[in-house]
Amino acid sequence: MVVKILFFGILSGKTGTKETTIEVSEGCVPLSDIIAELKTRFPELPDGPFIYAVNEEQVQTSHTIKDGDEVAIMPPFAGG
Amino acid sequence: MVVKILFFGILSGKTGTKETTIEVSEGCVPLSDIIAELKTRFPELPDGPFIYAVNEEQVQTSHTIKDGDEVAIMPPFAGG
Amino acid sequence: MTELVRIQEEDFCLEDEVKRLRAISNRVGSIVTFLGTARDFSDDKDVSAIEFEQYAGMAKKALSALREEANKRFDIIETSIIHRISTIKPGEQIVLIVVASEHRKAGFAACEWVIDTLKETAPIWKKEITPEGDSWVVPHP
Amino acid sequence: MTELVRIQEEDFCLEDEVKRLRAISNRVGSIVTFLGTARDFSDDKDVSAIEFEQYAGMAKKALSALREEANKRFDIIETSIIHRISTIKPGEQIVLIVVASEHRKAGFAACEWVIDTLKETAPIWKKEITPEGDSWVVPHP
Repeated sequence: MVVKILFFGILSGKTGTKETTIEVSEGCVPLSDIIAELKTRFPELPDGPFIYAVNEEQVQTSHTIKDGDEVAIMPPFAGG
Repeated sequence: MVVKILFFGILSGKTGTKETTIEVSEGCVPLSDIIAELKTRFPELPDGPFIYAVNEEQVQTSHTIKDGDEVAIMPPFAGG
Repeated sequence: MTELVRIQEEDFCLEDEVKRLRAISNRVGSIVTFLGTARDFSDDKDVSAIEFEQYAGMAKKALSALREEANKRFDIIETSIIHRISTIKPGEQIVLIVVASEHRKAGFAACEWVIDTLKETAPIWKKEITPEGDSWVVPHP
Repeated sequence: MTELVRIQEEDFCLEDEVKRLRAISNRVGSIVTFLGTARDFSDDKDVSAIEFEQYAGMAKKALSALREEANKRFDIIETSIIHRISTIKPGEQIVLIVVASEHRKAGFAACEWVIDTLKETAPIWKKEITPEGDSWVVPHP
């Protein structure tokens, strides 16, 4: 399956990209597996803390990711 | 001595006047004496609670009143 | 320059008052305002207008003291206070407090303190004009 | 009709936003506003501008949820929330919360809750542009 990844704030600066895609052979994996894969692909990614969203809804790392999902990796919010 | 008296809010309605003067024979009396005199002159004056000011400064009933003072008898404030 | 503390018959403009405080310093990061407006209904009565009375000299002094005390007591930059004294119809503006500060927490605390304390310390009274007659407002404890 | 929750590049007008909420009901007796503006100085650094980034779809949803939750959680009439996303210079407006209520206590509580919770739940980030370079702002705990 293919998953779209979005990086925000300082994270897109560290990884050098705002958006990428990841392919995994399984049809369903926990978000934690996707994060592990991203840390391999982007060693510059800091250790967190991160906030995660799937299809614009905030989730925990145990959330199951499916084909076509949009996964956002976000640093702590700093609006206002 | 002569003292100027101001009534505010509901009190001027009750006494029928916004302003009056009181003459007392002594040169200096506590505000409580002035209030007693006002209650005699204006039996319609309710029992309070009142707030008192002399020359635009809030005072207690023990405050000494002198010739020419402006004494305000005020119901609880209700601004804003 | 327009004064930061005013008691006036005429209406005021929120935008102008806020701009004036913002212009004081580029350190301003927070503006908290409280605007009190006249409601058409109070304590189960329809209200067609509110009439305000003040003890003029003392009321102005009370509001000025309030501004100074707020600026001293809270970590804020400046406070402005405007209270209208006239016959005010439902929906119209009565009172405005504007507090400029670096950070919002002190701004909220100061703004709420100013309006709470104004009601306790400013010699101002209001009479509600209703279809059943006029009545002076007794403050809630 | 202009939306009560907006994320936009262009500036906004405090007076217009307040008027809109006041017009909702003659029961409005209190309008509390919080206006956040850009300071020229932050954590010992001069700041020449602030750049905002959002996760567009999610940020809009977060602010809409915040308005609904405020209207439910507090005894208020209506809330509006506007956040700018663009390059903002010192002294310029960033964010505005307006809360209309019958009584002021609920209005102050709701307005402060909305801006506090916005900072925790809205996917928005800011980068400070300083003479020494740019740096993403790490929120204070």
